[in-house]
Amino acid sequence: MDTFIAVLSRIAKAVLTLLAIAVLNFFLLHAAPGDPAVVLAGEAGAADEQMIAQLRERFGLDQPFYVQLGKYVWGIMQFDLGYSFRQGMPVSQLIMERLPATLILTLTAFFISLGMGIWLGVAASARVGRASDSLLTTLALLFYATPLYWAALMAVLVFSVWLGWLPAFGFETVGANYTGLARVLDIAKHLVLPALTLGLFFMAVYMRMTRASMLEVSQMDFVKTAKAKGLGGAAIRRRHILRNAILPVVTLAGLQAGQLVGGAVLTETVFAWPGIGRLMFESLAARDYNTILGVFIVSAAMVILFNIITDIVYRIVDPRIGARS
Amino acid sequence: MSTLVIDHLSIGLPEGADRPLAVEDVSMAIEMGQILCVVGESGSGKSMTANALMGLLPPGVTVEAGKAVFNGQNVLDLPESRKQALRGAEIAMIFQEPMTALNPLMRIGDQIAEVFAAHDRFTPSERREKALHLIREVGLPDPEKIIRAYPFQLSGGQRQRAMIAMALALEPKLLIADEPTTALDVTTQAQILKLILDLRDRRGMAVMFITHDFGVVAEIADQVIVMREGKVVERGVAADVLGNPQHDYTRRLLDAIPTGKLPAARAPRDVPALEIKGLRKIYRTGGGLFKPVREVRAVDDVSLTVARGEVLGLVGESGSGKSTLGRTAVRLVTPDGGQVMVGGTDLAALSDEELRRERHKVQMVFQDPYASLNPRQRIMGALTDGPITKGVPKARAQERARELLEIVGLGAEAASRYPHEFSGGQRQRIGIARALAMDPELIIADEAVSALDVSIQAQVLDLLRDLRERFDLSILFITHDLRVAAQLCDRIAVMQKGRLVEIGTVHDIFLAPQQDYTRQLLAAVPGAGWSQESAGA
Amino acid sequence: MWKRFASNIGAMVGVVLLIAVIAIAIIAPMLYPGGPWQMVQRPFLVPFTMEAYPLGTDTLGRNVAAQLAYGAQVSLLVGLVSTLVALLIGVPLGAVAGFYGGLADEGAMRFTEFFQTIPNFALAIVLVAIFQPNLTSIILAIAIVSWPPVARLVRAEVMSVRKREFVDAATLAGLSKPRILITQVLPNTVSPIIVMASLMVATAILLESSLSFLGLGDPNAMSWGYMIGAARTVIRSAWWLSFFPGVAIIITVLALNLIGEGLNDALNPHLSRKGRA
Amino acid sequence: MNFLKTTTFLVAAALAAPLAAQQDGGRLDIVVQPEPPGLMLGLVQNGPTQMVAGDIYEGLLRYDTDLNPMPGLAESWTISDDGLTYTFKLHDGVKWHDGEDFTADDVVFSADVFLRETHARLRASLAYVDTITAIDPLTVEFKLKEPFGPFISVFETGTMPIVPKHLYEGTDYATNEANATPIGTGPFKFDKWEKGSFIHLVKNEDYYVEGLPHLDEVYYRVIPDAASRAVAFETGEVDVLPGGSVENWDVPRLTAMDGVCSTGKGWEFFAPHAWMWMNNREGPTANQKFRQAVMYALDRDFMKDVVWNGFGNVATGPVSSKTNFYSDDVTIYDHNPDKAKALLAEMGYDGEPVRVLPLPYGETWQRWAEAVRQNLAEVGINVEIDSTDVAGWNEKTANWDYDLAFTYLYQYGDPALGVSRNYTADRIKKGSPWNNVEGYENPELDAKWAKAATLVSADERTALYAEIQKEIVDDVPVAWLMELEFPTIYRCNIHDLVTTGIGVNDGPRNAWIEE
Repeated sequence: MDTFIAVLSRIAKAVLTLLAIAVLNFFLLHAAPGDPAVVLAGEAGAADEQMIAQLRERFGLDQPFYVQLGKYVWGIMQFDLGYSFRQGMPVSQLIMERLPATLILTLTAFFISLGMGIWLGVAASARVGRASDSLLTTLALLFYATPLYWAALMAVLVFSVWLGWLPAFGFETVGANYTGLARVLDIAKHLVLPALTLGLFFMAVYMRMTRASMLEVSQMDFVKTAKAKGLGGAAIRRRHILRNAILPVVTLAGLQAGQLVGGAVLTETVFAWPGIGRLMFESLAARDYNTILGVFIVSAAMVILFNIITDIVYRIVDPRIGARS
Repeated sequence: MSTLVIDHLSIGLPEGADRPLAVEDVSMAIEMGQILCVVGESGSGKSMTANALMGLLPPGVTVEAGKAVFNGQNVLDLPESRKQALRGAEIAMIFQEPMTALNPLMRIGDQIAEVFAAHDRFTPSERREKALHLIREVGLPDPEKIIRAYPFQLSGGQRQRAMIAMALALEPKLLIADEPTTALDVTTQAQILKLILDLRDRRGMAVMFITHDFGVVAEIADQVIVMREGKVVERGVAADVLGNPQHDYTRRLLDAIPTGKLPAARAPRDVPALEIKGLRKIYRTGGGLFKPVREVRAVDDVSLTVARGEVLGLVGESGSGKSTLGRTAVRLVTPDGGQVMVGGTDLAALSDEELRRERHKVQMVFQDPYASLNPRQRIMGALTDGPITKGVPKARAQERARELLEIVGLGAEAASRYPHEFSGGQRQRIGIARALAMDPELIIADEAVSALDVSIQAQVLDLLRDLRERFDLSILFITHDLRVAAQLCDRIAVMQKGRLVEIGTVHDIFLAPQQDYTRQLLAAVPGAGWSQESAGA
Repeated sequence: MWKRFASNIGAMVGVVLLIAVIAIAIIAPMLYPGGPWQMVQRPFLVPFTMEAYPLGTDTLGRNVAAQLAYGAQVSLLVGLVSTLVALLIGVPLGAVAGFYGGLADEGAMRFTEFFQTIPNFALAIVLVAIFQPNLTSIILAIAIVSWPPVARLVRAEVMSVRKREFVDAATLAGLSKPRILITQVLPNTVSPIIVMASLMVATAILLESSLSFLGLGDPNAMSWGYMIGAARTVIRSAWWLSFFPGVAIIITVLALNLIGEGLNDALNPHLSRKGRA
Repeated sequence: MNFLKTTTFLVAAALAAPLAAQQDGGRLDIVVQPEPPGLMLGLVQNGPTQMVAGDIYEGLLRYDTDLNPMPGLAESWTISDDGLTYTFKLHDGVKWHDGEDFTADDVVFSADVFLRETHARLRASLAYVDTITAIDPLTVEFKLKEPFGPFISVFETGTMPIVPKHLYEGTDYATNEANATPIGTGPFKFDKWEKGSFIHLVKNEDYYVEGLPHLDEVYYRVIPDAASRAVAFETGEVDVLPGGSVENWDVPRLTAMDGVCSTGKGWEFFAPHAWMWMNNREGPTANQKFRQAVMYALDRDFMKDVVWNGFGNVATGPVSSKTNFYSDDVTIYDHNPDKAKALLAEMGYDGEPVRVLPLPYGETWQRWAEAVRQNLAEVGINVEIDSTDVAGWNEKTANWDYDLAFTYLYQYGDPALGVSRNYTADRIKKGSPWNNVEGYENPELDAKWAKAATLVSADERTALYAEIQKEIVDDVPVAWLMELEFPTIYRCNIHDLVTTGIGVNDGPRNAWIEE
């Protein structure tokens, strides 16, 4: 019940936050130099006043700013993200076409980085002070310091160009028309490099956090209690330390998972991954306001969604939360 | 027959520690069915000895010499797997902090059952049965519910009982209890001590009981070992050591214990320094969009007076509202109702700005010597910030600060140093000097000696007694420890659940308590019988 | 504290590396008076073939070594200034929220949460694109997306320090609230802020390079990210053009992280990662 | 070359010769960059749309690499001697991809109704048109108000795409649902558009030219990163890199691979011509001497050799040497920093900073701007590069907010279509980056441009254009940089890919793959 109520109030807050984001970004984007009508006209290879006026009218740009804003916000409240004149389709449809690719990429990267990060963090903490621990922590620092796009370029160079093991880019083999399992495998093959390069940085983050958290928890009194019971080192780590140590890691990860959705621009660009990050970036150059705003709202909604999921998970895992407040 | 014999044990500390050996050449023996109390102040090496037996020494700390024979084998150089098999099954241990000693994410029942699992005993359903049985044995209510509860749902005393249940699970021959009651309220402490005594009688196991409190020793010990800086200074049968201490240190420790010897009552003057009338403070929690508000009446219609030159003791267990009352009296907490009259001004009614000008009238000495001084500020700053704000010229304030540091026994040169250069007792002295620097009409001392070792505690109490004479101080002395209150105070007020239960002179409270709760408190004081004996002697 | 820091090998390696980078940034104009844009040799000169241009030349025949040296200036500048700006936003906000609590806290935290809900990198991209890419807009954009964690950290620290008894003592001394906040509370939050700031500089350098990589760098300021962005299309034929600046970024970011971690260990010994008791 | 005479052009017999060797079938993967915003060619005419939709839609005519018209939807055509009446005989049996018959009504609807509303560039040419009528279902007649020299060049697919009347008449063109699934008459049908990934076209089995197309399907691949595009070609993912889809530095490496061919042909109709607009209205660039100094300061041979890797030619003036009416009888600006400095001293340049606005089309252009900055800095001009994206570039140039701005424009086969728009005073209009953005005003030349457009005789036009070029080059309204060349890179087993003046845009029509 408490959880349910907490989620409800979170959702209520979320709606307000989303509206605020819509309004803020609306202001931001409209402050930007560059008029979508001029851009579109420009791209047509020729433009005259008649054409630009037509376009402005069609985009609603001829109306006063507050009318545009009002209409937009009114639309948002009815789950209408507007129409992309550049792409010639409703923004929600546009985003829905692209969102699955982004979700596949980011969720894969997320789970890989979280799983590997925790696993390596636990391994490092179990060998604290030894050479293997130093090696792992140094590697993590290195991943942490490596620009993601640079790692991506290098990975393509090695694994696609030199070794030819993996496709360099794209979502699936174009025109192969695979179905069923074959298609899944095909997508998985394309997913390896982008998911790894995207996940590398976060893996380093989670590993370092897990390690630190494990070491901190291992000093707590209840660990001593567990030892005094006669439990073995592995059982203590698994049953007592790990469970307590990964809570903060999972929380942070949950907060970041949402951010990943909107933050995969670089990866999507380098690997030609047809997701919403790239859609946003490309729409930006075209001043396709509705699409950019739509991506912002959807990815902010993702952030909120993941926060709520994290919260629920946390409430399930940690019995103290629900009762405390 | 000795269950455990420790023979010339020495434990080395890592390089850079304040001394090379944590424990030096310690020998002791515990007989079956006996309770051996290891007594000492912090840093005496008493816990290290216990940890060494359990193989729980922190990294860097090693056994340098000696052996500990248990069951005919030296447990100190057993391979890790054998030690592991011993832990929990043959030797069990309970710890000081019941709040942190249980895994917060595991149900109590699972944590108990885990002991069986660790030693591969019984089937899961049997383990549950056994756990239920143990929970019943340590006197926890509603075992079926407790077994499914998480630690946070239990009180401190209940958690300690759960810990004991865990320790007893495999009927160990030796129970090591490391300050198991220190973090508990007196009444709870008394119950736990009784439980341990009962279990010892019923099961006939040996108990190594580590404590700093001679009151507790008096309550349960058969044998006593007194340790100081890693060495055993005195040993013997409990009654002998308590009644006829041989070693100087033991004697000093025993002397330092507030014995409950009642000082001569002073006639209170009827000029009030502080008058509290109908004070109320209610804490509200929850109250979100959909949540009901929960109210806790921390201070519930309390009225009392502290006369000029009087020390009034305010005694109660945790959660009784005594600290809230103190903080309300200085208006660190704004009351929901009532008056706090100091020198004719109602502090409770002042606006923030007016209050700031009146602040100097009431000052406070805090509990935690480590948190009550700003680590990034020199002592001089701490002592002069207030007076200067109050309008005292800077030079005058600094002169006074140096003077006060001399008075509290630190020396004027302490002014230019930082807090971390001082020990806990010294910091409490600084805290007292800081309060005095404001020339207050009233000082509120909130558990001002509770965090200190007994011998230090005695010194600080002496200082307070001394200052009180010298400056004719009015003090509201808040403490959970009746014995401490008895030493310093003229009158004592007892609080329970936000209400004032009883107020009276020290003699009246100790010798003729009117209320049940007061009587309970008095009865629960460890070593009460013994100390009254000695008081009579 | 300094002793503890100095005994940390990693941290000392970080300090040495960072000093080297700073030194290079400072002496760049003396080493290469012609600036980073001067076309000095034939394009695509392979590294280690001409002594005068040990790291080769780029697509226009510009000296890669000179570009790296000047790039250090820009990358460090962006990292430092944007961190400073982020601190200027985050510290007061977090401090006020944590110290005063109540409505101020509620408001400040809603505001912070709001900024944390917008995907960071996307927001940075939009901001830079909107204000047009130049050093000012890049620094501002980085600061705007990186202050919320500062505010949260400062708030948490202030809330914990606020509960300590010496703050009560200061209140009883009659000090005003703002004065208590500034002279008593904030000085005790400095250590974690310093640690975080050193890591933020590293993150800011990475962020700047990512923006540059997407073509949102300042074309008048030679930065490492700008070099990689410019070179990525020729990565196959001229690996050194993206390799050297990439290594430069890794080294600098690594150094800052090592220092940050060393500071953390030194300033917050109870969280020491060595696992001492 | 003189197509103003009555001409009938039939399918050349010569085309039949290699037919024997041609193989049917196969799939072609072509890079398209950036992803087109839409495929309805009547609504959107930017480069990528022209390339993809050029296979779906068709114009009445096609043009060979010498810019001679060839049959498209029109089987033959006649032009009256006075140059006022153009009559087109349409192919028989042409069907729209949805099965409807294609008729002269579609042509009239497209040119007279649809494109007049939606196609700004064509609208300028249609201003010369009096009436467009369907004489019978297979005959269309255009009547002009006055002769318009380049009129025969406006029937190319991208300039005058023929759109289906039965789908668009009476609808709101911009939001018509058919836009998402374009229906044309071309050799390939639209199948699927996976946004952000690829566009799939399949062979039009009912195509009206016997034996065409040879290919079964064409994939236009969207790969946003230039380096990835190169990798895609290397790893065999794609078969064709149209001009400009990889950076020039990559071209030598890619063409050196086994079995890879390249051609500079296929851009003749567009003849992309690059220059920097110099703001003639204000600042140092308003001074003719300053503009001349800029020309002398620029080392354009270096730019060609290094920035463009040797592709293209240094431009001598406003008209590309690849189009007709080019004249080389003009002042030549060589790289002469001393002369530039002298000119600057003469005008009394005070070091006022000058902003350069690069074209945000990738690294080549960025490097080019950097090279220009360095050249100008060497003669003492203070230069700062303004950074911006495509939208900002459009905005700034359209609103004249720049000092020097890179651009390149297509010439569309005739100075009257693609050149004069950038120099005549009547084309000074805010809001568009495709006109006289520099603000050059020269009434005398304006009159000559106008006259040259309406002359019927080609010789007379040539002479007049030569005169214009000579004069305008001395005025330096803009800093002409280069005639760009975008090599198309493809695998050598692909044949007949580039056979027309618009290259890959209608290349798949004739292309075939040798197994």
